[in-house]
Amino acid sequence: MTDDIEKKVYRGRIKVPYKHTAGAYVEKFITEIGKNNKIYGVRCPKCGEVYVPPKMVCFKCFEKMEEWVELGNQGTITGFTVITHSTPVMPLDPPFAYARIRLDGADSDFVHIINEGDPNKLEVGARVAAVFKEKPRKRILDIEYFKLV
Amino acid sequence: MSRKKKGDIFEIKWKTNLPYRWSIGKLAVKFFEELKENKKILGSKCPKCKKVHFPPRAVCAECLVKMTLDDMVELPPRGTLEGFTVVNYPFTDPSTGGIRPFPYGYAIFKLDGADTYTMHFVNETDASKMKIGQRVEAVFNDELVGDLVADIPYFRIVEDEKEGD
Amino acid sequence: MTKHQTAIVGIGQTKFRSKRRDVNIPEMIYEAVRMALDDAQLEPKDIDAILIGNMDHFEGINFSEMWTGIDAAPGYLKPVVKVATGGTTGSSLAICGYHNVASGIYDKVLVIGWEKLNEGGATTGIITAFDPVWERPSLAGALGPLALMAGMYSAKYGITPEQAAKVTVKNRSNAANNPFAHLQMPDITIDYVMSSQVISYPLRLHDCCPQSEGACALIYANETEVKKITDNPAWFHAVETAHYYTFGTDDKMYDLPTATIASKKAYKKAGIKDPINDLDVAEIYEPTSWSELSWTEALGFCKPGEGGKLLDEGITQMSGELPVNPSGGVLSTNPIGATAMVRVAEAATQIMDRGEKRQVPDVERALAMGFGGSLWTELMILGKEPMR
Amino acid sequence: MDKDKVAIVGCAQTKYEEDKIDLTVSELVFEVVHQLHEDLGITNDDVGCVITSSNDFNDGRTIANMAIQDAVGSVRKSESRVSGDGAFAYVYGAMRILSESYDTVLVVSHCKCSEVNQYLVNNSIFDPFYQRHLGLDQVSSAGLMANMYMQKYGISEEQAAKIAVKNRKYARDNPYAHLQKEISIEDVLNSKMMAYPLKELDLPPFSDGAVAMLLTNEAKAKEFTDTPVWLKGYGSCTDAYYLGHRNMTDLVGLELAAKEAYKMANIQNPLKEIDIFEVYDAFSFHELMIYESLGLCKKGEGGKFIDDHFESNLPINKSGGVLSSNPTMANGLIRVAEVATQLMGKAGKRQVNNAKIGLAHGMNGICSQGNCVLIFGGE
Repeated sequence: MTDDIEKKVYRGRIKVPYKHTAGAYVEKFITEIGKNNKIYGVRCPKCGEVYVPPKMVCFKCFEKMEEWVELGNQGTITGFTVITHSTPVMPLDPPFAYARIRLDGADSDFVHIINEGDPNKLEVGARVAAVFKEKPRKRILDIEYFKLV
Repeated sequence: MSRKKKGDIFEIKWKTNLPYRWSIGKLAVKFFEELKENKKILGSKCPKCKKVHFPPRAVCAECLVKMTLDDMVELPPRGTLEGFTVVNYPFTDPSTGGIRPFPYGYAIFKLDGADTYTMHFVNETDASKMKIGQRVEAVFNDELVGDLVADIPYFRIVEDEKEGD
Repeated sequence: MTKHQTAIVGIGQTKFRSKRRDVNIPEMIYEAVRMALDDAQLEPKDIDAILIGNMDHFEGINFSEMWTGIDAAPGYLKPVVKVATGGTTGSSLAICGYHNVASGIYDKVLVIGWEKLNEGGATTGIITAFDPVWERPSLAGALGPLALMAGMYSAKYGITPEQAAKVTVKNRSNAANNPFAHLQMPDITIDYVMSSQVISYPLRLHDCCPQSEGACALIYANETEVKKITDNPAWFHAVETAHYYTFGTDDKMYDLPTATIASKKAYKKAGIKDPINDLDVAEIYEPTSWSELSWTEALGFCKPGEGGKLLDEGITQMSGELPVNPSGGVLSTNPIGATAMVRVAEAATQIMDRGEKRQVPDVERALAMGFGGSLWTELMILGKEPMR
Repeated sequence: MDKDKVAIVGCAQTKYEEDKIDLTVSELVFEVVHQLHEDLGITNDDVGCVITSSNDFNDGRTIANMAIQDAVGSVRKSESRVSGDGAFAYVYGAMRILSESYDTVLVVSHCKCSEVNQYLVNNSIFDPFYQRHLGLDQVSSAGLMANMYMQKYGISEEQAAKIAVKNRKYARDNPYAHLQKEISIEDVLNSKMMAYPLKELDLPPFSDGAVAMLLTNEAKAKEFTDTPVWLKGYGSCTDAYYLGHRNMTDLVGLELAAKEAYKMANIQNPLKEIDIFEVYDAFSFHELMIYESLGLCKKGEGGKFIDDHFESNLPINKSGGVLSSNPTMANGLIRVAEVATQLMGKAGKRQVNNAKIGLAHGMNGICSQGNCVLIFGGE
């Protein structure tokens, strides 16, 4: 049967090695994580909110943000889900959790992975701490995951 | 903003690797069957305006009429060179992620009996040897598998008509 | 007459370069957006809707407008829509902006075209635009087909490589007066072009456009809003698009039929009888030197085959009757998603008499052209006064 | 916006299926364009210009609309492509009529989910700096949103399951729908968990399909139909991009878009004044959140709303919704086509009697980031 399908289709790929210029904000954020195991946010001069991860423009006020704020490596869960489906781009095997984490000192939620696969063990308000990768590879996964504390 | 040297750009890398399974349609399925089994090249002829399309397809753009398997017509593996070039620059081929070998001859020609043109590889990488109006002929691979570029790796310039059968 | 008159009231462009090492995608776009807002002296909240586009596989970002519309433009809690159609992306966005305002749905619209081309590579991205079964395996991006077109065009009309090289000389010396242009060569010579390596016969390196990174932003307003913003806008007189077959090779690949089709309609709408006299400047989309010669014919500036003569007679030079590409054109600057919009931005700059060193004297009507896809053409005609 | 009017005079849809393997994208689009020409008795010359909607990642082709030029008849004609949900293409088509540039506009949207892994296509929506490497996709983001909404307002998985049950039941009366087998609340609750609390039946299938419609100005409308469907109201709004910056318990973007559309169509009480709704139910909980954002009930009372109306043939997603048919890029234009079909009285077994006013909802990006709300009227 399958070669009947194969005759009807053409299999191909889009394989492109993209190289995205990070810019000052992404560079500082990722470098601080990799080098000093520190997580930084940036504060908007107009609304005063500290955003993490940092970017140049506050999307609410459309103002440039220049003031860096060092945040804690711990935070509280404001929302989570536990993943039990898998795809080729997932960095680890399910089950694991994605969560919104309000890092100490931040005014917006940070999205990352929690290495917990049982929804009963997770709850909004629980405390989590960042676990940093041994050998950083210049990407968001240089925080390998967060773990419940 | 300071001009950063090449070396120290801080970049985030991402290699896309999107596998696609494109449907080719009934006419193309027939085209590749005929190519593989009988070394034949088929186009599709609009039942209304009689325009012969190559490659074969199911919709005639002039009449917005469907073309089916019954409208497929055989085209000789020969045509007339309308234009040519020699691709002589490096680029990443998005289908493989690697650099496509170059230089390679690339031409546009009209198969005898077709009303549309076609672009394909030609086996000439010296532009001075190619001239508009020359005759070209498909060169078939020994073993045919039903893939356009594998089965017809290139068209060749026919020196003079006698030589081409 | 419910249709609203529509005008460009704000323009922003980045300094185009082959590689912006200092900024990421949203940061680069923000530069053009901020400049356009400041140019029109408008606040982010004054914008009613945002249109933003690029070509997905060039940077590998799906639904890129959802990211860039929020982090690079004031799109938060506003409409953000992406229009993308190939090399014509910039002109398709510009035309969509026109309909957004002329329809009366929105009063003030921000339109942005951008590309950070060297994050993925132009040829790589362009190849993905073509049929995976029939075209992609042998296609070498845009330069392959453009080389075939140049060869057929020169054979049919006897246009010489020197005549083509003159286009690069004209445009890249013009670009020296354009602070935004990528390649600026004030003392470029024909010999410089002719001695560059043949990368795809008959195209030499300097017959071809560069790969640039950058963004272009325009702000549109209807007649009531224009009064509050500026007394020096650029009014839309006509917008026209002509597309063609799915396969570019379904028809002969020179003489650009869609430019003839679109220009006839656009000229009729804008009341232009003879383009050379009725237009004061033209920003056309020439991916190669040969293309400008061929397109000037297809646009009715002269008879088929006489593009070379038109240039030789100096008509399309800065001092000629119809200067073409005072900005330096695509041969000087090519951030594909923004390229066709830069044509509109530069045409509007000329209308507003703000071209400084590249300004053509007393411009009343300007033509801007987009080219791309399978030999598609988009045209916009701008005027100093609203269209009567 | 009363004097200047734009009408939908006809729509055509394909049957939505898991894998239309025999059809190229061009043939798929030609099927609806040809059907529309036949239904309206027109030829390509009657079409002023074409607005299409498609996605380069889904089709595996930059300038995805280049593949369908022949099929939509845009050779030597003006065509443009909204790279987003079909509802936004309807809006651009309507704008081209209202700007008096064209008398008739053909709007087409297509999507073949069968040709590429949809999780990879959706993962590519996330930015490469902070989100993409995490492996996020449309299901994991939906799970995060569903769980936050559930926990904040005490919504139950049963209440969400009722949405899937309702829409799948309705789909039985829609000949175009992809999934036409009724399911029970137990079926939903027992289906495979994908992203807590979302199970397989809480999530839509992946479908192939296309939809087309013809828009005309007021003068031309009568030439084509005696049941034109007029645009009464329109609103569009985009929420924050980064998932952490978004309110994931209330659809703020949709709420603002709906307010705008209601204002234009001067609707005060949507539940009473609107006869038919076609909303973009991207996952079961999502439709409950949509009820709240459209003002059909108070914040947090989406669960209560479905409990109260579950048995009462609620005129919401009579087509079966996205949970029954999901050719992703065409979903928004399908919503518009279904509302138009209802208002034209041509909805057959799924017809809501004497429906006068309808609402259609289109969505772009992840978890309802980009929203457009359209209000239509029968006369």
